[in-house]
Amino acid sequence: MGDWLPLLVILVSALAGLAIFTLRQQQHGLRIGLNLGAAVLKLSLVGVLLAGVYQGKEYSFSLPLMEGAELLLRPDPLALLFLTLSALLWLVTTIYAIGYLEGSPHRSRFFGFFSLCVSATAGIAMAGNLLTFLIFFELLTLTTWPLVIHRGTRKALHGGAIYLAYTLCGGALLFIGTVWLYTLVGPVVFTAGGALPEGHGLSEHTLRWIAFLLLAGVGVKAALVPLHGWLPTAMVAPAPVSALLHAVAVVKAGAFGVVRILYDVLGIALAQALGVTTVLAVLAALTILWGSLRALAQDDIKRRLAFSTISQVSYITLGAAMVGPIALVGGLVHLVHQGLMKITLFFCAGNLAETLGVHKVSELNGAGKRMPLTMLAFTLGALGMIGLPPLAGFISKWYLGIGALEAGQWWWIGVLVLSSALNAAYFLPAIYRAWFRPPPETWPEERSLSARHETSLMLLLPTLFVAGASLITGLFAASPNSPLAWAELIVRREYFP
Amino acid sequence: MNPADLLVWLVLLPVLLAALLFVAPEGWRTRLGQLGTLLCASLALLLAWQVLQHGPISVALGNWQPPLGIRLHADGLSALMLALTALVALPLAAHAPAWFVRHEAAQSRAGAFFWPLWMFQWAALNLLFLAGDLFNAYVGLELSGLAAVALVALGGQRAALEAALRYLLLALFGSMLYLLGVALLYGAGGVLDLTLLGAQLEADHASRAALLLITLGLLIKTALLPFHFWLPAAHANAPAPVSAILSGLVVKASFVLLLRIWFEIFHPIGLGGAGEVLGALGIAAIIWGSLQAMRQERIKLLVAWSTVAQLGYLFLIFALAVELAWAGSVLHALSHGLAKAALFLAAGNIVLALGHDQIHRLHGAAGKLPLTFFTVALAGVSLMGLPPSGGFAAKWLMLQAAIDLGRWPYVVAIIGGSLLAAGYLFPLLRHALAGTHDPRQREGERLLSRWLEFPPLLLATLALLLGLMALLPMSLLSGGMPVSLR
Amino acid sequence: MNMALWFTLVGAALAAIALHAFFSRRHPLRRLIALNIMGSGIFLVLIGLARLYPGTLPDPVPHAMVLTGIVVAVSATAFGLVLLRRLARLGRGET
Amino acid sequence: MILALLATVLIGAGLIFFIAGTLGLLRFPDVLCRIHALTKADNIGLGLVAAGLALLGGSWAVAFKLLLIWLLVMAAGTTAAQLVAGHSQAEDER
Amino acid sequence: MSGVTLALDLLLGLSLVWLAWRTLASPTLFGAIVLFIAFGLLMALVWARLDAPDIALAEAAVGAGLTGVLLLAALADLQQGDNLLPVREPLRGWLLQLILALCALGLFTLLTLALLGLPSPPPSLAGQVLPRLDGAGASHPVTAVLLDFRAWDTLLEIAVLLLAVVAAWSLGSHPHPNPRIVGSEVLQGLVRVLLPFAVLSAGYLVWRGGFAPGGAFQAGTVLAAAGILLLLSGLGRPFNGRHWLWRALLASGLFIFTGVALGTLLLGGGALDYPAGLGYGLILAIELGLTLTIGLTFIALYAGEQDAAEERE
Repeated sequence: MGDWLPLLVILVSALAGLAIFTLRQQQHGLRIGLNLGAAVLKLSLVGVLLAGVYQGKEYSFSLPLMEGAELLLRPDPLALLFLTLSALLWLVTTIYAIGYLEGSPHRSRFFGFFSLCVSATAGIAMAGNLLTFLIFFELLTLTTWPLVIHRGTRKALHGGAIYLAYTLCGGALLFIGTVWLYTLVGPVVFTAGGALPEGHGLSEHTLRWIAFLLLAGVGVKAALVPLHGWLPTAMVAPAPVSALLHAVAVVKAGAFGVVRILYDVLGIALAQALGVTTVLAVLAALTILWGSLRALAQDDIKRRLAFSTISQVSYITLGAAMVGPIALVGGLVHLVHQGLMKITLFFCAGNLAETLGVHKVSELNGAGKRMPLTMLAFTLGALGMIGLPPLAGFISKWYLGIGALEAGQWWWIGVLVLSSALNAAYFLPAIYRAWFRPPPETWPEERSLSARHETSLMLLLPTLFVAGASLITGLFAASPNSPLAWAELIVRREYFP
Repeated sequence: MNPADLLVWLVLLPVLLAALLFVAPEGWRTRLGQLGTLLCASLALLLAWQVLQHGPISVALGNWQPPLGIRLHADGLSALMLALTALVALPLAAHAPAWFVRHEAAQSRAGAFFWPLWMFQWAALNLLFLAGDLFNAYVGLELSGLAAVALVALGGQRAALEAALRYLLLALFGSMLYLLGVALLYGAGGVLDLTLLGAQLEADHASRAALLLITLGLLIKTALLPFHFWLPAAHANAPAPVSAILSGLVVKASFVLLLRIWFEIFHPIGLGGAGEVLGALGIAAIIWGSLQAMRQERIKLLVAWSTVAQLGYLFLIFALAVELAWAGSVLHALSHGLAKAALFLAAGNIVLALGHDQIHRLHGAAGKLPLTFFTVALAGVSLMGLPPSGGFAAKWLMLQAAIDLGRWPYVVAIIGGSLLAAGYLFPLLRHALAGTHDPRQREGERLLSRWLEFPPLLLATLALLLGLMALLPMSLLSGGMPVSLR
Repeated sequence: MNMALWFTLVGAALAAIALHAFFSRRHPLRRLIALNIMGSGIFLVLIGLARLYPGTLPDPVPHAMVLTGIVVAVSATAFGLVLLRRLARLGRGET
Repeated sequence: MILALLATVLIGAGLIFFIAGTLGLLRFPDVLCRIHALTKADNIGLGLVAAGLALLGGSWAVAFKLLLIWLLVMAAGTTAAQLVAGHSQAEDER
Repeated sequence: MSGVTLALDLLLGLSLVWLAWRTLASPTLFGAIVLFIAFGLLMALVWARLDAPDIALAEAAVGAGLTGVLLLAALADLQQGDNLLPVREPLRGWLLQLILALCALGLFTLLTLALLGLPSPPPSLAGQVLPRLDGAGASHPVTAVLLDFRAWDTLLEIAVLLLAVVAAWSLGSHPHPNPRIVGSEVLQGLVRVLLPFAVLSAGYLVWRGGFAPGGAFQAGTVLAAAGILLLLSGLGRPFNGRHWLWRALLASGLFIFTGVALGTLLLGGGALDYPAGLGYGLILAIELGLTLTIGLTFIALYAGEQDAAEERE
């Protein structure tokens, strides 16, 4: 069973997705059963995988596709970091989405693609070579597009078209880079320290081109400036989708890809020698500041969160590009932390929109009195983002800062501090309005979703769960089971032994 | 059965079936046709299996060896194309009768005549894939061309007949050029057998003129830009099952013949820049076909123009004349055959169910026909060359070849073509997914029967699976690689 | 120049004239006739080649090819004419 | 030798009839006149040519075949002429 | 080559080209068809000059005769009323005209250069055919090639022929041509006289094809001519395509041919490898089948499918 396990992890959600497609709208119970069953099953399979990898077991599934090109699934510790995050958040998001989409049309289609999308993410995480990574990377584009345009409105279609244009072009660049590398050196199997064989004899010029193609390809999904244009318009998607895109699947896949390409394809030493890391770090820093600045100007909550995502995801890229073990730990752990915090914020935004019809920061006045639990979660997430100790965001930023010093690149600390200040500048007003301003006479579009609670439990519980998780990961970062510990394990075992 | 006999059966059985289907009362034809399809398809797959196991198979008809006699030859390429035809034919046999019953605009007896005509077409395709003799291939081309025109005319409306007439005139003209080329080759070499001709031909005036004429003739039939103008009308106005046959299979037959003639006869004597011209035309076709497809307002015209674009990919091999590109080209022919057949059948279903084929009126159609639009999406994935489809594998190989040769314009064209394909396929899906829920639409109501919806889905799935099982066709193909490419 | 070569050249001229007519003439019936003349030109080339060298027996293979070609051509022409008639009747509003 | 000479004369005479018939076909004013010229000339012309060829053929079998050809062509020509004439009359009456 | 024959050949070739030009440039469709028929007859003469009597026979019968009849019948149908045929746009602009002219000229030059550059003596398969005639089922080389050495081509050609009928019928029936001459008593008289001759000469041509020019195609065309005359005179009636027997007869040649091919295959000898001694008989059987089929096919292509209902009208 061992070698089939990675495939099984992917198939669980993929088959569930296909099965859900065939369901009729009214087959509500069956759809929920399939959704949750697959999510729980997947999470437990990932648990088995996690334990195995922790003990140093090797899992590897391969299927030859063409001569010298195979589909290879080989989960390493880094893969597990991403995989566990996605499996866990999928379960939570599924529950949330069931509550969120109650009574809306085309639910079978929605949940079908939702499951497929998570399969693609799992594939990206476990990809053992560049081709496999490319395959699942493109599949992710395909399966998320229907989710982005799910509402079918003119705005949604427009957002979807932009999303496609960006990601398909990114995929095309990645495709060329991948084929190029395969043509020159044969199969590119992810290897810590670089996949290029000794004495590959490639000129720096060629390597720079390839690095550019690969990184630009993943950079689109990572929303690296100037490739970030799709993300704010993709906001038209339903809240669970935004949550998934921002916290789990798409942008994370991009950031994860950056790490893979730097550390497992080029090898960090070569990447540094080519100057790739410097360029990347500068771009990441620019993105961090640019995203924050733009977020300041947004009144729409989801758009503000979207620009915040652009900014926050680049912490991961920055951590990876600083070239140093501690910075890398900071970047990797932010993959998880940002996921938890951002999903909290999106769930809150969804709750506000569904329950009160609140879409804008300016409408938040007194929301804390009407929906205290939701706003508590929002506050936790926002403060975490700002980097207030002992929340999760603080841990990431702390490691990044120390890492910058260790790498002798102290100037990044300036970026981090500035970014934190900007974070505070766009989050604190929202929190202030929610708690300290009086509520309006009527909410824009209030709906009674629950008689006893502030909103439907299906919406509330997942929100509280992820908020709690982001608190706990910060509080107990030092515990051996924390994401931080796992990130350190990755860095120690693989990249900076 | 002797494996060599299979080759003969593969041509004669569909011929015999065509005659039987013509004689049989109209009420019997569907059952007989389906039975015949099953038989022919099994023979084709059996032959592919034999070739995979034992390598190429040759048979001299009447035991008269070439140069006097006629040879049929099944190598990896033939086996793959035969198998493709069989794999398209099987779902089609389920879909076509259901389609003709439902479609009122088609001629009343179109369903009855579809079977004998399609069997003739199948015989011609098999013959062309197996032909080892230039003149025999001419007869095959005429058989295929006439059957194709008659199939288009089954559409019945004026537009279909006009397209059929134009198709007929151009197909005949193409055959004439081909025959003229063959005449010159016979004058130069005194033989008609492909292999023998390849072994003895010299680069003189006659052989160059012959190459030019044969290539032009076959290009017209394959509809490479700038000879594509007949294709969109013919493919778009034909009945949907016929469009699937024409776009998926028929244009490939003349392409395969061109491939053989080019690489087995002429490549050894050197072609100069001629291959470059074909490659450049291929690029032009990709761009122009895609741009036209984007402008179309009718779904079947869009799909037909997509064929023009996708055929362009096939011709890149002539400029990137290496083994990898050859494999990529053939793989592309296979995956396009499956995907395009699926797409045309699905398009036909959409027209049947909605009563129109206007793209901008498709709003919300995906909700009514989820399975059909899922098929469109799956087939689209293969046409766009997105993983893990057959189209992806094909583009992978072609890209490898282009990069290996340092031919960057081709790299850009191959990838750009994918993006352009996305540019015309996604809007189709977007329109279908757009729009809010229509309360009048009863949930779960079936607008189309299973016989209509599942065959295209099967084809699209096969196109997708081809990407995961690309090694199988590749290993078949390695047995039939032209010597000049090895 | 011998007689057979002369006729092959005549065949070439026929093919060229017919090519011109095929693309410059407008009525489908004329274009069909042009194709038939082109076919005759090609057959002439084939048979001329078979007889090119005086004193030898004519090569029967091109003869057989031309016979086949004639039948194929007439089949295609006949079908084309039926198609044309069908179109004309559609144009007249008959069924 | 005499036979050959006779044959040549016969064929030559036949050809003159053909030429005359053709001229008539081209120059006469209306359909009936043209038919008149054509059939008369052709029947006799072909007869003379056939006779000449029969002399050259040198066997009764060939001569018989040529006779048959002549008779058949005459029958066909006559019928065709009658049809064309009938057709033209019908056209005129319309 | 003596001066007279040289002059004759030159004249023949030039008039052929001239006639083709006139045909294609003729101002009226009727004129074009008539000239095309004349062109076909002249072609037949050229074939005879080129020692190709088989082709001369076929050209006169099929190329000129049958095609001409088909063209005339179609024209009669087309000229009834305003029928909105898809007439192509005329070529506009001198540039297009020039390009087209250059293409035609280019084709001619290309062919001329190629033909003049051919090896002499040209390679030929004649040397392959003649020694094998003893083993073949026919002693006339062309028939041997058509029905033995390259019988596969011929089989498929018959398939094309049947396909043409199927294709034509798939378009539905079209009206009986030339109703105006139906019933001419003179014509009926002629047909009554000619019919036995036609059948006789068809049989003769088939039999002769085994050792001399002639064969199924020529014979079939003679039969077809007889059939078309029957239809024209009103003595015969177009056949009823709805009746399976007619369709079976139309397909009979193909059935026999594929039957022989598959039979020889099943007997283990390889397709179309006639067992020793049976070659002549099998070829004769095929030829008879082909004659019937070809005759019927041409009639069917001329008359179109008539269904019983229309016939009664």
